[in-house]
Amino acid sequence: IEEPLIFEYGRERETGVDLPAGSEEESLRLGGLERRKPLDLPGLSEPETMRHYVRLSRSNYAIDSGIYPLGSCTMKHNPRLNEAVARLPGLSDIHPLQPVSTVQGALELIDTLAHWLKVATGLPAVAMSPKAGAHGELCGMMAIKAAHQAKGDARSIVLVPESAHGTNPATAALLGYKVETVPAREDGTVDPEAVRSKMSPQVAALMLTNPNTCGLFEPDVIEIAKAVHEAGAYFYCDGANFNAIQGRVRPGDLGVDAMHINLHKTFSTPHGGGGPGAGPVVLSEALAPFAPLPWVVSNGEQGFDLVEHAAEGDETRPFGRMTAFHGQMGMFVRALAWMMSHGSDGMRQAAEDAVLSANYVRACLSDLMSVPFPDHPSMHEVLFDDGFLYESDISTLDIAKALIDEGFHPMTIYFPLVVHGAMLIEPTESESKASLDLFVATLRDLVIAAKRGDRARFADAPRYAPRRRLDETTAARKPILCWLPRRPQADAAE
Amino acid sequence: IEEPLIFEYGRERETGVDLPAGSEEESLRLGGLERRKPLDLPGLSEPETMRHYVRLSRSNYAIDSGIYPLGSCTMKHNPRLNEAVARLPGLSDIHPLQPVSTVQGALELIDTLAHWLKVATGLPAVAMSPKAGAHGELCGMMAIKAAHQAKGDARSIVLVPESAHGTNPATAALLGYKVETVPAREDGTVDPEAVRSKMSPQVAALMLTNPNTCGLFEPDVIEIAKAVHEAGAYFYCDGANFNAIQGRVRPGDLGVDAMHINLHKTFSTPHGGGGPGAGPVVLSEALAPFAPLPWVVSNGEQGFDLVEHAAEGDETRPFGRMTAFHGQMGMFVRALAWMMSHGSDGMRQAAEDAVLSANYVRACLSDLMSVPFPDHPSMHEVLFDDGFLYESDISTLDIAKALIDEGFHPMTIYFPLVVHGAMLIEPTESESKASLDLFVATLRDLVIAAKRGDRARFADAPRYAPRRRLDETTAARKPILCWLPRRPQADAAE
Amino acid sequence: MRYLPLSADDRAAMLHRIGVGSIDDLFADVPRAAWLDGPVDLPAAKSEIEVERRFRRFARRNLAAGDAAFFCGAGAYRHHVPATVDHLIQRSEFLTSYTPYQPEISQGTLQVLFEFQTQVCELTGMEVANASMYDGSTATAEAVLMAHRLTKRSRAVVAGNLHPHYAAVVETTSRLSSHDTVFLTPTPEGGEDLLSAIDGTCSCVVVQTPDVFGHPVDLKPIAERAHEAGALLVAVVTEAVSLGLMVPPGAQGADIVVAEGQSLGNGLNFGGPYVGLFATRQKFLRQMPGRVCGETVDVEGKRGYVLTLSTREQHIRREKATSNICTNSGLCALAFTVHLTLLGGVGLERLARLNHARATRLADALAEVPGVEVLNKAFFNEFTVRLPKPAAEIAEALAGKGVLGGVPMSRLRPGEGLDDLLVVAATETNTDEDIDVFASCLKEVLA
Amino acid sequence: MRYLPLSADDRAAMLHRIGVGSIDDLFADVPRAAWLDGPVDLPAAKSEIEVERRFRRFARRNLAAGDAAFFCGAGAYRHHVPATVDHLIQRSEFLTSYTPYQPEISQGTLQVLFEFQTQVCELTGMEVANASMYDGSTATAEAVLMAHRLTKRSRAVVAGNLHPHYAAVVETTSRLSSHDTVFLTPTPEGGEDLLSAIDGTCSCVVVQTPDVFGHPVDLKPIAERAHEAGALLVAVVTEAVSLGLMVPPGAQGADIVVAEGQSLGNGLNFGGPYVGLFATRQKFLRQMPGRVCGETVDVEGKRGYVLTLSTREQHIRREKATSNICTNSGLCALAFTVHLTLLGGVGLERLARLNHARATRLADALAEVPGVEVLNKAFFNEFTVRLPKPAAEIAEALAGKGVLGGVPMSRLRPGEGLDDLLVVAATETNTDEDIDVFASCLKEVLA
Repeated sequence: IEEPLIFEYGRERETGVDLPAGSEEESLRLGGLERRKPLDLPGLSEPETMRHYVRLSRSNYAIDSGIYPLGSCTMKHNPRLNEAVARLPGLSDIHPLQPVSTVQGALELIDTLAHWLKVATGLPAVAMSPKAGAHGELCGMMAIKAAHQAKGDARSIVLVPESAHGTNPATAALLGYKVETVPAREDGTVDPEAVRSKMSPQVAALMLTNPNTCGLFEPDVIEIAKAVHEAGAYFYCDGANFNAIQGRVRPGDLGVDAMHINLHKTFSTPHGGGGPGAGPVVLSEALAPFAPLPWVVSNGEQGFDLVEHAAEGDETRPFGRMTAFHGQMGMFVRALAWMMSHGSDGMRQAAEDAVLSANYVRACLSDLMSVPFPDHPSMHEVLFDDGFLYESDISTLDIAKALIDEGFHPMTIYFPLVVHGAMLIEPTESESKASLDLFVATLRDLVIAAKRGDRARFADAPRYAPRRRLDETTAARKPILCWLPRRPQADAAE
Repeated sequence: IEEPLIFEYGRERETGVDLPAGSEEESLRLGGLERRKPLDLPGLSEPETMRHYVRLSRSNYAIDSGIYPLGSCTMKHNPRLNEAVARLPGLSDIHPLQPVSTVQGALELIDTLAHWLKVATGLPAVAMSPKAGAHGELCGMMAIKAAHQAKGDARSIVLVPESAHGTNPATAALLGYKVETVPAREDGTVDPEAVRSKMSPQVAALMLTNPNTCGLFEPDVIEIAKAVHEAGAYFYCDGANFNAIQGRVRPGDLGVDAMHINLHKTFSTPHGGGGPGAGPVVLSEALAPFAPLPWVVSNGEQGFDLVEHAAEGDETRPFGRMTAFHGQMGMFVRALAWMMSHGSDGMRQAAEDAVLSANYVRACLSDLMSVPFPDHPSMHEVLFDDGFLYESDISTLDIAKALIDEGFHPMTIYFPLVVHGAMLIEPTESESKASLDLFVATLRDLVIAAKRGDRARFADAPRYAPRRRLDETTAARKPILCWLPRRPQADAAE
Repeated sequence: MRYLPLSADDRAAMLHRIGVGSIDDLFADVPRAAWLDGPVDLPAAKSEIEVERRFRRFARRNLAAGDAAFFCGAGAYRHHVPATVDHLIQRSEFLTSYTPYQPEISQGTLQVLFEFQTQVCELTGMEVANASMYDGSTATAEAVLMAHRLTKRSRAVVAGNLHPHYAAVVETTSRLSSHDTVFLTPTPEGGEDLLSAIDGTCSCVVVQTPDVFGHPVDLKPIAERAHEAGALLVAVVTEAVSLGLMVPPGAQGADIVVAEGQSLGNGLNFGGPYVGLFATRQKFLRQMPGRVCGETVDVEGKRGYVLTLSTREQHIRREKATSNICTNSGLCALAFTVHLTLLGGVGLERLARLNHARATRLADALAEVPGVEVLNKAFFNEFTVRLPKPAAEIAEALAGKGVLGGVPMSRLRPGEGLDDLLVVAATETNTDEDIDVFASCLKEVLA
Repeated sequence: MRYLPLSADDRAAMLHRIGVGSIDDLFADVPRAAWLDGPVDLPAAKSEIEVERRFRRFARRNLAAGDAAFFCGAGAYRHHVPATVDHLIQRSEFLTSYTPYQPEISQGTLQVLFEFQTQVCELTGMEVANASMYDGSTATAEAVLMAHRLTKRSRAVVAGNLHPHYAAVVETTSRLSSHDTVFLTPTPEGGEDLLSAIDGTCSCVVVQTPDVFGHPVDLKPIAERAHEAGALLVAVVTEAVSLGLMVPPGAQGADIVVAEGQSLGNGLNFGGPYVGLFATRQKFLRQMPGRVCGETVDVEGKRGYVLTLSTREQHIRREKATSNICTNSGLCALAFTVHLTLLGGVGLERLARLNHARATRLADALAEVPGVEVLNKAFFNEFTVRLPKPAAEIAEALAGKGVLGGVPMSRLRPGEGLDDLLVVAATETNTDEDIDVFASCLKEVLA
């Protein structure tokens, strides 16, 4: 049974919500701006709504139903304790602009999380309000720009290694920077000499992902930081892969000036089909004064205060405001619950298990698949390229779609761009050995079939998914982004 | 991917629960009765546990995923509001033996629900503690036995129509009664003359299901009640089908002396894969004094009290106690929330919609399928027999299994026993017309295929379910009720 | 009405299809005399906002255990239930499914029941278990009836230290089924003499361990005596967590073990719904009441599960059924099984140790309060104290100070001279602070 | 550790398979100088019981809106969210899935996004919408950048009555991207003059309706003037429920409509996560930032959905992307869509009417308090009152009486002479009693 769109239930004039019988007045005081055309949106009864979305959900893959080894996305277990505490009315049912005296617990929580983030990263300050990783990058780069401006230093270039997340150059460009690419070495890492050679008084910052998107820890990161600092630039680190190193090394000890932390990745706030995330940014001494508004201050016995406006004569010189209100409180609660549950020992263990699992997957597959950068151990994710498929006419995409038929979510494919036909596998620390073994065995079986040239198994895959391969080209060429009544296509599809 | 048993995960010595580091003492004060052999039960980590049960759940059919037209089971929408209020700490986190002064809200809630049940049924008393329908029957019949005993009247026979639920004779037998069957009339209903002819001073009670298990309202129920009362017996009504008539007729007005109410059916506390239920019993003036302990009394301004013991000299003569504590509080909350949400108008509308839907299904199918009792309108469920299949070699069971392949839960089959190859369809008021139409169309299609002799479509059904037809005979003959390590069968199945 | 999908138009179209003029025509069989012309005399439909508000008002008039220093037990225990459990039991596929009558599309529920049965067997040390009962008290009554059937006798001996509510349920069933039952007198100090009550006319002897006063009971001699007399031993456990640390009844010769499973996975809920455990020997299987789930294979040879042994049940045997029980406590059993799957044997043992340690600390703290005497030499997580004043008054006074300090025995057995006894329990949810608050408030109240 | 499935044995076996001696070998690339030899200086792992207890302590130090008479708005509104919504967003399949990169096994999320986009279009009166933004304020900043791209100008005019936080976000982005922005002065009494600020150098004019003081704004003349000048009208809505009763910006000539969607399906959550709505005209589609979901077919011709137009996005275009935005607000968008699916057009209109009626009653009640002046002639569910004392002090005093009585304008715009203004909102969650309590407490506090 195919589930229609809500607009196709044919009940536009109904509603599934009862409201208190109102003292609704006849006379409106809307200044004459009342709606003339009634809203053409269907209202489904509660049983219909429940069934519609339950049915839709069942065509989704999820961590709770199987391994989700999407490299760079860190799909780990989402503890339900965190969902439970995030729903405590004292944490969920409070308004961002209530008197500060009535939200002392909320401010304490933010202050506590800030402390954990600072200690875990070894950096002295943190901007809590960014709403996601890319927003955090923007925040960090804004702080860098503000810091240069404060020195009257109008630098115009940002260096980005070619293995960077696409958000890095996009962020730099948004702030008017010219992006220059730093090529990678043969072994997949960044050469400090290459950085040094690109350095000039025009360079505002280097944006480096570490561990990088090939899953490698940059061995020369301290050298690189030095090169950056010597040129008067700042070192921005993309912290998306912090899960690999938490508790093993502090970015502050590596010379990082700013790093965003994807709370939804490292600290497991649920991904929710694509958000919400949260991207606090830790900052070095040099950048701390420029952190955006608002922030929480502890006044010891007198409790906590919230600074929402820059005051004259302060030492701080906030560069502005990233968003209305104080950040992703709902995600703060979950992230802090995850951190407290693990503790410093568990956080370190989680990183170690994530790295161990990735290297285990690599060890189990490297005889069959090609590892483009064999000289370094992998961190929390292992990168393969499609070298092992050259003699077949099977592609990375085919492998991914065939994995779907075997009941698995595929790895990240065609990212990073630095290798051909990339397959990036991140098992995370949440998988049992049995789960890894099953995944590995399945993938081995597929790779052998591919090498054998068993095209039939791949060409039509996926066969057993809710949908087979979808026509993405037409979708982009003639975009249909919104349901329209009596549109011929819609009728045909019913 | 097949989901193993938890015992097959191979991690007996682990646990998925962390406990506070304890002041656990070395010296035990257990009187020397400590366990010698460690428990051989696996402990799964939280991610594994989550995935195991999420995966298992996905092989279940549920109301939330589709129509569940099990006749006599009343599978209706379970509002999530009810789940939410049942989880309020003030209602869920209270102990049954806390001081009464600290549970005034709980007692008020029970008292309020009792009031709603009494008004809705038109009977003056209600015993709240029975834990399920069958337990309610037992309670009602105990009250009847106690009432006879109080009169020194040792009656030994209970009359049960042949269309009764199996629990009715089982309950009577449990109390030492001899069960005599009252045959049904040709039209599926009970003949008051047949009742009258069975009546004697030995008859303690008649147990009648109304609406009966054929989905018919007993038109002569008042006459039957009269016959029962004239012989000094009591009229027990099985209220499992109260959903059909709530708000349209009160059992008290029909002469009923005792009736259990399945809160999980009529008032939609979730069925949970087979329980928990709740089966309060409403009682007539004659039986009220014999109601079991405990009960709630309202002292007006002074609040509520809980009577847990019979006091000397009271007018009440409780026959005893049905269970520890006060009944299924968790279900009371949900049932009352359902009732208050519907209100008296909505309860009546729900009954009407349930009856309307059943008759609509009947009207849409009666040209193809055989209605054994065509003379009466159906109530909330419609009964077909397998007459329409006589010329095929397809059975009721085959139809049911073929429905599974079409994505539907089958109707109740081979019940009631009074007709051959029964199919009992209860759509409930929760289904939209579109949902009914789809179900009807599918069933029509199957029936036509069956009549055409399309055996292939039925013989192997279900083909698309998580399992195909299961060997129930062997299961019963050589029962395996418990997983045993290294049992040959288990190894074979892995 | 938000729960009713049919619109007025739908209703009209459906009536038309049926061929009747109005909904009243479908109720034609209802005697006109009993016909209600309008809704019954109850309030009209309410919005979700209003209903929620009303229930918050009910809730506010109760003192939630989590808002107090909490020490009540006596058959219902407050344990921490991992959040995972509640998430899973709220899965639509578990919450809104029914009895697995169609096993092909109910394997989720069925496999859970099979895991549940296996866990219950291992916990109790028995060979077979059913798929759950309503609760511990009704399971006890069913066990007695089963013993009657097995021994073809109809006289049960019930320990005086059995939970009084359980005894009352047995008594009620027994009396109204015209069976005979001997109820012994309670022995608050423990060491109840059961042996002398057992003779060749008994079908069974019913013993709780730890008993209602908290004393662990050595079942072995009782089992031996019972078996000599041709009777069965029915062992009752009201605190399932105790099985993590204490020798299981099955290892002591019990023939039937019944237990209240609430402590695992299930909240207090003011007394229900709970989940009864019921386990016995393989040889008694066919007389065991309740649903059972069994392993089998499908036509392709794949392992699968079904409800089985239905020939014992009321829908097949009607008046000859082993019991009239129809539903089980499915969702509570699921909660039990998920919680125990998380714990495992190791975790349950740790949990039990922690409970015992907390109770030990509590006992020591209360023993230091002037005038308080701890009756138990041995206990699991619950024990009885003798107070210099009526325990019910003290419990009330403590409640006024935010301490729910246990269950007065007079609440369970009034008028039997046990008014000065208070049964107190401690679990892993109690902090040191809780215990200190309790002890100091008790001191104040007794002063 | 309960979240980590690997046992010590597993770890040893895996290291062996990898062929390294210890886990340290896998961290060999980390410079030895930065190597931490043990855990960082934070507390050790805690049990679930302890963590829950800690968060309950955080929670207890806040005054939850549900425990107060609550009237705060100014960009975040307290509405009743049906329980169905929270149940559905907690479905594992929605909660624990990621961005639908593999559409074949993500149709659930994708179809929801398609429904979301359609709902947003209908609500705002626009032709295309994206699959959500972080929140209303960041969506506003993105809208300004989009207008710059479309008009190839870089000067925005921002209404003085735009929510000050929104203005600050626009200002920050604008300043650090070296764009020019004109911020007008607030007009608390409404009737702000925007027309005279618009000229041929503007890329857009940014106007909120109802504005931060609660005044509904007639966008039509502004749109006309903007279009004459070759500029775009960016309309901002902070209270999505208002769209149920008020003429949609799309019908008044807006080119881009951004809104905060929190009011539907989402709680207050102390400010986040929320869900930004972003809609525009079909012709501007290729410059719209953020993810979009589009309809297509699979190889069998079955309708399906995919993320599309990725050529605008950073993972394809890197530094030439329309925006650096990567994630959306998926789960909040789901909540929005489920709530709106339940409401439907009819329900949203009724809800909006009820909000307006509640606010009307509140305005009338407050107007009767001596010294209080209601500034608004027109409003939706929020309006501004002028008090005889600083509003911040009054809000604090009211909080002491259990009334969260609105947002002092000085909290948003300190030091601008607006200290006597209080912005108050009412919704369907406010009872008559709430309103009476507020009015009488305000009277007391001002007395």
